[in-house]
Amino acid sequence: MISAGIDVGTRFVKACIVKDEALLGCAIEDVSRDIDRVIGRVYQKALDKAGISKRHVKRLVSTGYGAKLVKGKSFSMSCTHCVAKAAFVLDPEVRTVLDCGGLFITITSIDERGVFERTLSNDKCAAGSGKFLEMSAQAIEIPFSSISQYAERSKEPYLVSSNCAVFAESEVITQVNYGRENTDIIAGVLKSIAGRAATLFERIQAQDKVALAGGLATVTAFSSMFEQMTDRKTVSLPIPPQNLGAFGAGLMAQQGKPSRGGV
Amino acid sequence: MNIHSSENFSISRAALRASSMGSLFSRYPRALGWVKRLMLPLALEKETAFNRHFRFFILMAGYAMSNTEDIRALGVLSRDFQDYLENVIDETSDKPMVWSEWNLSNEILRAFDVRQYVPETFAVVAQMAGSDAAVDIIELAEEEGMAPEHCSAAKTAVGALLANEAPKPDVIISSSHPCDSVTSSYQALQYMTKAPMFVVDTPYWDDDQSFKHYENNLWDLVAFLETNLNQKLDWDKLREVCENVNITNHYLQELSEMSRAVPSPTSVEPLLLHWLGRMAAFGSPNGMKFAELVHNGAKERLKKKQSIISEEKIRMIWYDVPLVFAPLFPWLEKKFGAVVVSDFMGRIQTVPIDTSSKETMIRDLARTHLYCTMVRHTRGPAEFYMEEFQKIIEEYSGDCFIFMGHQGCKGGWALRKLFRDVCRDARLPSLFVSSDIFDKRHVTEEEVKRQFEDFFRSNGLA
Amino acid sequence: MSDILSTIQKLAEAQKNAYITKAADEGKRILGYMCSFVPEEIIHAACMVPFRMTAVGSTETRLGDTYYSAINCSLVRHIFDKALKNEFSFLDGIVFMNGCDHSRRMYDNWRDALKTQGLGPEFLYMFVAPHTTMETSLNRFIDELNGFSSALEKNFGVNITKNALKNSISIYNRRRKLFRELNEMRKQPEPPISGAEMLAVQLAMTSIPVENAVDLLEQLTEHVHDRKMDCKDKLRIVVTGGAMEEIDHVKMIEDSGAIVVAENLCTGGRHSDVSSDEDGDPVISIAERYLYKVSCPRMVDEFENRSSLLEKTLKEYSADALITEKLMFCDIWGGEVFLLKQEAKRMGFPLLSLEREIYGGGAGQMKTRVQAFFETVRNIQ
Amino acid sequence: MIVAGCDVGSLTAEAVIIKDSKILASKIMGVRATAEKSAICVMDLALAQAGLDYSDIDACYSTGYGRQAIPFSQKNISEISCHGMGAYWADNSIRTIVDIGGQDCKVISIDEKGLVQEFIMNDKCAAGTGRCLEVLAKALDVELHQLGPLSQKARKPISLTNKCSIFMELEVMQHVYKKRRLRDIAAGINNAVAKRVVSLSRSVPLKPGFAITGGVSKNVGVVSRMEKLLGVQFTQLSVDPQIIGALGAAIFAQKENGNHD
Ligand SMILES: Nc1ncnc2c1ncn2[C@@H]1O[C@H](COP(=O)(O)OP(=O)(O)O)[C@@H](O)[C@H]1O
Ligand SMILES: Nc1ncnc2c1ncn2[C@@H]1O[C@H](COP(=O)(O)OP(=O)(O)O)[C@@H](O)[C@H]1O
Ligand code: SF4
Ligand code: SF4
Ligand code: SF4
Repeated sequence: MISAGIDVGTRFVKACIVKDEALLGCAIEDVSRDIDRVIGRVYQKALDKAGISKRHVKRLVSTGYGAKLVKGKSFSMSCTHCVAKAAFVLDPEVRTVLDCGGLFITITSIDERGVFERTLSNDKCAAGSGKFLEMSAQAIEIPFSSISQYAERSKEPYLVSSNCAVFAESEVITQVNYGRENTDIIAGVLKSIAGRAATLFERIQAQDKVALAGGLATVTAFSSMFEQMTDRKTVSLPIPPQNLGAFGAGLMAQQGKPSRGGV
Repeated sequence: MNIHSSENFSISRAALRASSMGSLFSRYPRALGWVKRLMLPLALEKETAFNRHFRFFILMAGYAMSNTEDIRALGVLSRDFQDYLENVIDETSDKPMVWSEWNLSNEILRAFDVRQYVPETFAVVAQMAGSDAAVDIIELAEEEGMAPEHCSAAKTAVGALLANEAPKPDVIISSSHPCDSVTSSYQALQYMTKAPMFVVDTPYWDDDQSFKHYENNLWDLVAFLETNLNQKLDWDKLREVCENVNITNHYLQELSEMSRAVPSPTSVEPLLLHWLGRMAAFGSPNGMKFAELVHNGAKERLKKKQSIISEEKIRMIWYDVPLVFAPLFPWLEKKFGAVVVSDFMGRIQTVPIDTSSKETMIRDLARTHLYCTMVRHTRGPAEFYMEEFQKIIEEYSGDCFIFMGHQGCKGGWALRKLFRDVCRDARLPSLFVSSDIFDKRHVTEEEVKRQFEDFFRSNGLA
Repeated sequence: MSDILSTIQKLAEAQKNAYITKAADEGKRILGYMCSFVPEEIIHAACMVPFRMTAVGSTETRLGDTYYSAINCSLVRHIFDKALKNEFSFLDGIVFMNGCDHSRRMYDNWRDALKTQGLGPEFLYMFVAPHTTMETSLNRFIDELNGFSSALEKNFGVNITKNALKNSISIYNRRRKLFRELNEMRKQPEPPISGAEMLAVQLAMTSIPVENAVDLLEQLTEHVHDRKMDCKDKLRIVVTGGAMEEIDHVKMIEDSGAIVVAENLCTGGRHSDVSSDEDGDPVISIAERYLYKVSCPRMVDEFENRSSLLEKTLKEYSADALITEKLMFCDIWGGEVFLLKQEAKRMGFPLLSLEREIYGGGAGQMKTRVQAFFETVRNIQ
Repeated sequence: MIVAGCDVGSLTAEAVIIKDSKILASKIMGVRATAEKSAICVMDLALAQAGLDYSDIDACYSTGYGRQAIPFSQKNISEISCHGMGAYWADNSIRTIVDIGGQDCKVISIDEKGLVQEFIMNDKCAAGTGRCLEVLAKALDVELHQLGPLSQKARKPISLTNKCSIFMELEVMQHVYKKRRLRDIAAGINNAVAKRVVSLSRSVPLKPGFAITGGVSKNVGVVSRMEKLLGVQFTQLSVDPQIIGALGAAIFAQKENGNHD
């Protein structure tokens, strides 16, 4: 059976087309004012990549912050569930999934049957978010895709201490003006975010294996910093971490309420 | 609402109007039921002048207080509340005005011939005049230089003074419980009003020595009041008040217990209301009547094995019930069949007051004060929370725990690992939301709703 | 920098120092504490060394945050983070205190960590001080002091005699007197020591045995006796507030064109030069010192005293302005700053209130604010 | 006598050259990698415009975030004093200056000589700054300079309740998704920022003679809302509000180094 999952996040919309337990195609795009159209477009792109036409999609599940925005006969599910499901299907030994997205970091633990155990989110704090990384990278003019390269060159990461992302950004700029290397700064930003993720990780007393999901996990320097901090290895999954939510939603759709047509 | 208006007590007056309009309706509970059904969606969505008047009742009745008995009870309670407000705004009275902190039970004041004002209560009053009014008042205090980290109730207390909503005090009584916000804000209130102030020193522990210390403090308090008010404490009156308090507490304690039944015949709302109304109706005949009515209503339902809401699906245990999100509760009820069966705010856990002598009264008043909401848990070691929490979990068959933390209660936030561990050991799903009881700027209603929806779904509760 | 000053500076910036190690080697027990209401004399009389725990050297709160939340004071989070990393493992016990809601919760969290992670030491004691200064409170406080003594006696098998207490009072009074003398010198037009150096001194002296402290302070007094700071065009500033251990922060203030001549901080100044009465019952005189002479904003009925003390300090030290320092989320200092702002208006002295997180950033903004404030003070003059 | 002022901010750097109380040249540009580079670049441009050389400048003072790192300046002065002096020089009836820049906002009260008497500067939170407006404008997908004009047309401005600008962004998105009109959202954003600044300003004495400086003064939405909330009218300054800081630095250089005027 063919199903689809759409994850409308705080920063990106992601869509996956799933057949049984396999990913056929996925797509991603920034959210914008015209959210309905973005959702439609991402969905279509994913369909195109999968080479599937819309009417073959039997079920559609939406998830993420803006799950409700997916119109049509879709069914919405919580993002933690979807991400956990996806990670478990891809690697049944996963017990902990850390989802680091645009504004929230969520950690979920699952048992050996893949059943959800519990979940925690970070305190409302923008300085521990993917958004903060984006803002800082922009401020010191590092393209998002090169963050890892820069960060890995840093010898002495600068300690970012402000709790307010916007202020932290100005702290960053001040540091640049003081002649601090941008490699140290971006590494510092990553470290501060990874630190918050690691706190959650300690709080839930995470079990092995650990999988990372969400947009931040695409930044390799972030995952290695996180691994170093917690002294654990994370598993690498065969699909891009940012798509896990949408993929999980697609998997859920395999079992969930039927819905034809979709967007 | 223009808080900078030169007219004194404009918000209090609006709240008074709201409340009287409500009591009028409470005489026709069935009509209110209809009005509620028709008006609730509207009242919750928008801040119109009309809604402002209805707000109190519609919102309160919009919680899980839906049946006629409860609404009648609400009417009784609000009569004392109106008296309280009228007293507060009565600028012609020559009775001395005493300010007393919201957790310092005020039985003793009833045995003096005084008017009373509870500064923090203004947070509730302002809510009744519209949630924007509360935020405006808080901002006023912050603009004056009050620390943003303070409890929003404390900030409203200062804001009320700045906005000419507070009567001029002759004396202030306060205590060092339940938290730093209180100890800190009363120093500010005292500074601004220059009224003589007495502060009861709250003990940390729960042992005899600590109770004795508090008891000594209460004797000091009596002496302070007698000197500064130039009056004698009327011990017969105090006895009468204490007897009423005993009866009230008896009913409410039983009510707390009743929600152990599945389905729960009551929610914590009447308890919370009583707590909020205690400055007006604690130990008064109407307060007692309120307790009796809500108690009897619940008892009826208990006999019939009826739920307070139409269909109970999720039983929630709360840490703090935030007033700003009053509309959340009808939503939770309708959408998920969720009812709050217990929380730390409303729950009554106390001892009866032995009225046989002055000494026993003061001794037991000391105890009841320390068993009061907030103080009971916040002043001492974590066990004060955890042991009661464990008991609640065992007895109330809750499905989940909601820690809707309040910004002011830093002491509570500092314990969240311990809360979480208790939940984990009991296999009780827990949700931690950062919010504020009176200040809606911290988190929006939509965000809270989203978190709830996610939480219920993730944990298979919905 | 001279030897003695750099020794002191190093002590202030170290987690743990040779003096403490030596004391421990000699069989002395080390008791950690966090708040200036904890009676050092009693600990000393039990033949132990009181050690003020600080966040020195901490760079993150990752572990601390597993217990605390983002709206808790950063000092407490840092200290507890260090504790969870076993950086206080050299302590034989901790005395907590109901100073504020954040720090008193460490008693609960530490006990939990002891239970669940075996975080030592095992002797965790809650010392409770009243919030008011009535007679009832004094009696309560005396009881508390006695209770604390017996707890130490019982737990560590020591005996605290009246004589030992008297001795302890007298040696602590010597330390306090030395501080008084230093402070006296700071009243001169050209103080012998800068505020940043002084903060280091205060921090260092609470992290070593009092005997060594007296020794070092004597050397220091000797050394700075004829020293004169360059005070040309510099404003004289008093700093008041909660805990502060960032020496660099004071340096930043002084580098913006000022010299800090007096401070009233939890980590120094407020109490370091206040003696106890040496006559009469030692427990009572300890009680009276801590309850009546060491006021901080957690005391609810003492603002007038604090304010007049401040007024006196401003006058005696010929200060040009006051800077208040508080940490984010600190309720009691939040309230105090509010009151001080009103007092500044009433008495007409310039005041700048700064807020920071411990070892937090934002230095650029802070610097602008301080510099602009100094420019303003000069304009008014 | 020829003096100069140089202001290196977090986003832009400005240089002003004055001769005998007349502006010879002024330049604005985006900041470079370091404060030092920005300062040299912008000063080079200004000198070129005036047809002068570094050696022609008798005194140069610096201000702004990068003020300590500027090699050719003799003294650095805080932005607050410079904004006060700059605005006063441009119009000597000014007594209160509201400066809303990228990272911070300040309300400055000056005396009849242009010297700062009291000021307040936001700390705890960045909501209420230009950066916050930028973030929100981006979320709304509206050009920054349109935010003002757009909001003027609003009929039912939304209200933003969140305290934190990042979460305000989420709130804005929600309104967008709910299909609220852009102009109403834009107005909501401007109102929120204006309100934040106004509540900040209450703790300094607001003496009549108001000016608004900093980049946000170009946003009519914020400006008109503030006028309404404060019940005052901002005086239009004769010079570009963005160079006020550098101008102030130059005036200080002149005052402290020459006997002229
Ligand atoms: N190409 C990219 N451009 C910008 N940000 C990216 C990119 N790839 C990953 N990210 C990071 O991913 C985050 C968003 O993660 P995502 O999981 O999509 O969040 P959400 O589900 O909340 O939309 C961004 O905040 C950013 O840190
Ligand atoms: N044309 C414009 N229209 C509206 N707002 C503007 C415009 N140009 C700049 N701004 C606002 O001004 C801010 C920058 O102000 P500026 O005073 O230059 O900052 P800084 O002093 O920190 O360098 C921007 O964040 C933006 O919000
Ligand atoms: S305990 Fe919490 S709610 Fe009660 S006064 Fe303190 S901060 Fe406010
Ligand atoms: S503020 Fe007071 S209670 Fe807190 S640490 Fe300082 S002296 Fe102790
Ligand atoms: S700074 Fe304030 S909140 Fe932090 S420990 Fe000290 S008194 Fe407590």
